[in-house]
Amino acid sequence: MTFPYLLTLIVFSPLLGILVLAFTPKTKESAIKLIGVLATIPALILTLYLYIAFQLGAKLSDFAEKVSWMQFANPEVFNSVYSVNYELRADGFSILMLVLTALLSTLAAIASIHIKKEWKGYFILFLLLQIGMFGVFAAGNLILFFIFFEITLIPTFFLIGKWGYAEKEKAALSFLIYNGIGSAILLIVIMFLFAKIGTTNIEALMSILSNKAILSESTKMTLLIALIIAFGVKLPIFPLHSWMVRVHVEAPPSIVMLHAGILLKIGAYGLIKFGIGFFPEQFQSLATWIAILGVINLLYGAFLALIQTDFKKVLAYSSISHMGIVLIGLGAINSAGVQGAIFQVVSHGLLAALLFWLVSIFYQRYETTKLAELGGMARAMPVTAGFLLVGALGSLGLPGMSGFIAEFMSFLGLFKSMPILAAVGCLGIILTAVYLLRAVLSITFGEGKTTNKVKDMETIEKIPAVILVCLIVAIGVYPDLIASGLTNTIETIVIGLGG
Amino acid sequence: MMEFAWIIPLFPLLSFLLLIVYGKKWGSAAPYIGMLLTFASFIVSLLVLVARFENPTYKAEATWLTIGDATLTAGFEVNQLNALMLVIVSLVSFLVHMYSKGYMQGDERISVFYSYLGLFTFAMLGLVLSPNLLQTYIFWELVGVGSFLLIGFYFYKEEAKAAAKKAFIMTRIGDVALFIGMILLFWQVGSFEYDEIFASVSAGTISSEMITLTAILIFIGAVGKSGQFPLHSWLPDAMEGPTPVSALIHAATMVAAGVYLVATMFPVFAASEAALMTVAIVGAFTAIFAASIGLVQKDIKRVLAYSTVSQLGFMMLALGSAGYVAGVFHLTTHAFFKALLFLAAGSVIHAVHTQDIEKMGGLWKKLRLTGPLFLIGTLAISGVPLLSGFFSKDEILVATWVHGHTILFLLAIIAAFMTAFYMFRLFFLVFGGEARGDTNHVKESPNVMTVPMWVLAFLAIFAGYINTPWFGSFLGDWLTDGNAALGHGHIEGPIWIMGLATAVSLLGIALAWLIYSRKSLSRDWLSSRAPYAYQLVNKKYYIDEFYHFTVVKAASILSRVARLFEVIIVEGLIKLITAFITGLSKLGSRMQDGQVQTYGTVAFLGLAVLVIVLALTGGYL
Amino acid sequence: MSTVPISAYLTLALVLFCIGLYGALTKRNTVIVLISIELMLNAGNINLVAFSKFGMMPSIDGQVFALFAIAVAAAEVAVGLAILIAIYRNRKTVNVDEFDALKH
Amino acid sequence: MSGEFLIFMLLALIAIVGGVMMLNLTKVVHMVVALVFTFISVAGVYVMLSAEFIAVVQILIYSGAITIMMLFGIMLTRHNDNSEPKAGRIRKILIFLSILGFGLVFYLGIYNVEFTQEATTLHENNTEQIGLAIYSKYVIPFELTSVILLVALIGAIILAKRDDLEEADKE
Repeated sequence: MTFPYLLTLIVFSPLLGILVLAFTPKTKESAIKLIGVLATIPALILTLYLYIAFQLGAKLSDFAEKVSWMQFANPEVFNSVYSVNYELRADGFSILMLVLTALLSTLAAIASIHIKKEWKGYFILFLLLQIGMFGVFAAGNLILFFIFFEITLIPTFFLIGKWGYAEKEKAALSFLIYNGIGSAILLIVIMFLFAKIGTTNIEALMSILSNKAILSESTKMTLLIALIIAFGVKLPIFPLHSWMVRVHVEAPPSIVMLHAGILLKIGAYGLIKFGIGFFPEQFQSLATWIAILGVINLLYGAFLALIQTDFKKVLAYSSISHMGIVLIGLGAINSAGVQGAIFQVVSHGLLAALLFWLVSIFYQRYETTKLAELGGMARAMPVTAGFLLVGALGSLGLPGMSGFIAEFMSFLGLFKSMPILAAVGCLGIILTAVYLLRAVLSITFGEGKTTNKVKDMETIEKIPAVILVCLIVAIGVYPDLIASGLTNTIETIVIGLGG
Repeated sequence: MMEFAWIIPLFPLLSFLLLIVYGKKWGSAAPYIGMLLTFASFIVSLLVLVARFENPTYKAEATWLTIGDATLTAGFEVNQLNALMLVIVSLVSFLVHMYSKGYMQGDERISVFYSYLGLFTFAMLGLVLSPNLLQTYIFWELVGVGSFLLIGFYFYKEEAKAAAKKAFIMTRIGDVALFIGMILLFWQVGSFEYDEIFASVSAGTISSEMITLTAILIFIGAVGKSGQFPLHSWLPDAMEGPTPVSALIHAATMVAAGVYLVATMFPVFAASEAALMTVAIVGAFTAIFAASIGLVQKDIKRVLAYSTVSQLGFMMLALGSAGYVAGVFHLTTHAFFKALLFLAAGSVIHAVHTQDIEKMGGLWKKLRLTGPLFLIGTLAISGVPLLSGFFSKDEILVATWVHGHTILFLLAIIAAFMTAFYMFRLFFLVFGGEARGDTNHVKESPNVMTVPMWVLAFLAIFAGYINTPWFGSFLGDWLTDGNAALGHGHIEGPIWIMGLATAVSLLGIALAWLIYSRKSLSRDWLSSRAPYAYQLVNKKYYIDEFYHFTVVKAASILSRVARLFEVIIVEGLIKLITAFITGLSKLGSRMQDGQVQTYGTVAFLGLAVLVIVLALTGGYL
Repeated sequence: MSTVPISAYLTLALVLFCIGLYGALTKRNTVIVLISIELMLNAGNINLVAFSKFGMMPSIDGQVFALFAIAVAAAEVAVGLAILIAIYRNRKTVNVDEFDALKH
Repeated sequence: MSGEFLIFMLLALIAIVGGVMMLNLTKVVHMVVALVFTFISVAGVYVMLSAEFIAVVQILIYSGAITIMMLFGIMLTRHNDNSEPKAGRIRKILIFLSILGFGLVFYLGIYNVEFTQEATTLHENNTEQIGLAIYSKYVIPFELTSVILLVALIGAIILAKRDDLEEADKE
């Protein structure tokens, strides 16, 4: 059914592409782009294989890998050894994220056809970023997690700083500063756990932390808050979000597809996996605050999206708003909520990728994303406008698309635990519709403001959009498609939460 | 046959998908595909309805989503109400498809139009078939999208854009209430299935406050969809869409979905007197409120739109007065005569290329077919005896009276009077008198447009006879068969109500005739006597302006506050962090001045600090 | 038995070391900086010699080390002054704060 | 208060005063001369520590050779520039405070140092003892020191030598 080192193969499969690219001349634009896209295909095939094998009932333990990596003495206790292993493992949630990563990477690689310069460096960094993302979701211990986490930071920094728009350097810098602080906090937590407990293996930590009274309550609480901050920067949680707006606005759209689609989700992944996984009881006592933060995120993002004049900014704030739903789901601390949060992670990944791909397409033609300068796109580019409308409708939670399922389950969860807060949060559903329609309609409907004749989407440009829309609709119409794989993961989490 | 009911919505879905993908290629063939497929679903609906007469309710479902212990299902159900609705929806939809072939002739985006119609029909049929609240909600929203797309069909018109946006957002406000109500109910019952909800309502496991709350929340959803006060103002604006759309969505089907929802959830409402009362009051108020606005509108479609709002109010009033049968009955008859009116209006607009009734007139002679058809519709809606509207409106009035809402009954009577008046005002202004505009090249519409109108006209006249006090209340008995919670098939009321209803509608017609046809009363006789009242009504009670100055302003102020917060606090935070880090870096780079002594100083300072700290903390002293 | 305790010698060495350090870090003239460094070395030598008399294992080794230190210090002064003169030839100054070649 | 202690105090006083004067005088030559006192009194301290040979070497090398070399260095360079250094008062205070703290810590560290053992035979044939140690135990370091001195000698010559070729190029 499965074969050894499948996860390693997945994680490091982009290396092949990097190697080939290294020996490709700089100037051969189309060859480089082709290699760049092809290099993401093996990972996609392998992750799909993994997903299918998992759905057909392969045991999760079959995927796990462990190789001894480094050992060093524990200075405090004689004859005891700290060891860090190279270990990869997967569960339902991470398999889902791996598939999502592979898929969005391929689509983003296709979307990179709009990149205008230095394709070689771009794709090498791109593939490096992909390795980092795979690694994060497959890592079996915190040290590896952290290493891969950092690997995602640095290529992203360069990708934003070099291939972005006007204020790219500033955006890249604030990306690095915020995320650097976040990962520094994460490192402190990891090292603390390592020093106190002696292992960083995720499963081991989960059982140790839940069984033994190994750390005091207040220590655990502090660690959890540190984790929330560390991943909250990534997610981002209000008020740590301003870097993310800049990145959304300044980074090249293909990178934003990955950024909004996967990188932000690392925050959610970490929060669910480590925040809830390690400290379920403390998380429970913070649940109200998490939910309140979620509602604030939701409303704050929505209100700000309402008055933005740049479509990319609207999307950026809408991402913040949508991440609020993840928090709402987590704050609900019941299976509906957690499932909603995970669905939102996946769904927003797909939707954000779709929307930014469309931004890339019309920016390519109109060279602006200002709402005031756009209008009547439905006449010149009906297909693009149609996809844009589909993206917006999906994003505002139209039933039949993935966004609704996520929103529905998150709120279903929250209404059980905190009905009043949930009712306030529902205001966000209305606001989401308002700001998205305002933005999208002013781009697509109305008088044509741009006079230059433009061509509608090319066939190659349609491929990512069609795939994304199909997935969004598939999840929306039949959510059990991915929900069934998550049952065990969610059960584990919810049992940890004691409910 | 009923087990194949799931296939009904799939025909229009197929039409939508085919046309959205291949529409451009097929071009003028698109209308035929749409017509064919909706006709197929009409035939199946008819078969299902016939099958439902003999067989009990059929229900099928499959697992859709697992959440923890709860399993949500998707499926379909055929009961009396939705079998009836299936036929109404698919019939009107088919007729509108047919009519549009003529109306939209020559539009280059006709295939898009048909694909949207397909999407809408799919969603509406799906809504009708849903066996649970969640599925209803899903299709409920999809119906909204279909309506949104069709209102915004002329996307290049700013008004259409604004109207589409407004329609979507205002109905969404209602939808969110429905969403909340639905979830609250789920946590009470543990299921979205109607059967289980009704079972636990009747078993009394839910507290009565909760029932009232959820019922009212669900009702707010219906208010949004059905254009009831105070969420009504999108519906008149929605007339920016093509006229066939107005007939299909904003008269016959979608806006009736609110009424349908309340009807479906009727056992829940029936369990709470307060909820019923709310429904009745909102319905009655909307009925008279919208009718009064309809009195002064100058746009043919807007008059009809306000009349729709008003009629929907009647239906709500019926439901709120426990007149389940009356509400559904009026829903049925209204679907036919209002669709007829809209299609006829469309035919007029098609002929004269304007919607302003001041520029029409004297069309009776020009439009030999449309005129009588419009008259039939007008007579039906005005409640002239022996037409369908007469019977259903009578049922509503009886239900209201019997339920004891005397004030609401009076309001309804006044609204009925107004209805008759403004409808005939419309009729006389459009068809009667002399031509006020250029009517030289006015031509009657083609057959493809008139045939659907004839079908509707036939139904508008005779649909009433399925439930009359004289020939037996067949519809009512069938609808309430086997479900006591829905009330009786027919409510006996005093006979004078029928007489009164007839009298007020005839009075209204007579008044309209006097003012607009005989001109024995000056047109501005009333408006000149009460200019402020006239202004108030003409401006639609300033509802839009009120929303603009409250809700919209509040949202924009909140947004601005949020932006201020963003700029000052959040950006301030990042500025602080960057300032801190750049400050440190500046300090560091100032140290690097190339002078040995500076380096020495820094190194020694470090050493000194280290030594001192070590001495203080390490316990070496 | 000596009546002067070792701590007195060490304290003297410390004071001289501090004076030398202060001079080395603040004086402007390179010659003085160099000579301040010599003073610090001297302070070190005092310690070496003191520990050769008093200590865990008193022996002559401390004095031998002091000798080596003096030899190295002498070499250092020679090279240091040569460098100083070479720099002076190029820069026409002996002020430490005008030497910032390390920056470039 | 024994005589030995008195002498130590005297020598220490001279050494410290010399150092402080080095810091406070303005003329470079005066500074160097002030330090000569310090070096000589340090030699006295060596004598007290039973290191007569070191004391002699100290006087020869420090008070003699190094001081003379410094004076030559001063003579060869311009040294009349007495303007206050640009680096501000703050830095001086900072340095002073940190040295004070540093000194204090070390003073507290050495305040109570007391060794029970004391070498008693160091002053007997001190030079001979040193010679024996150098030529037996420390012969390799001793040779290395001579190499260092040689390297320093050659290096100093090369560095200080006027580069004729370069000069020629300049002119």
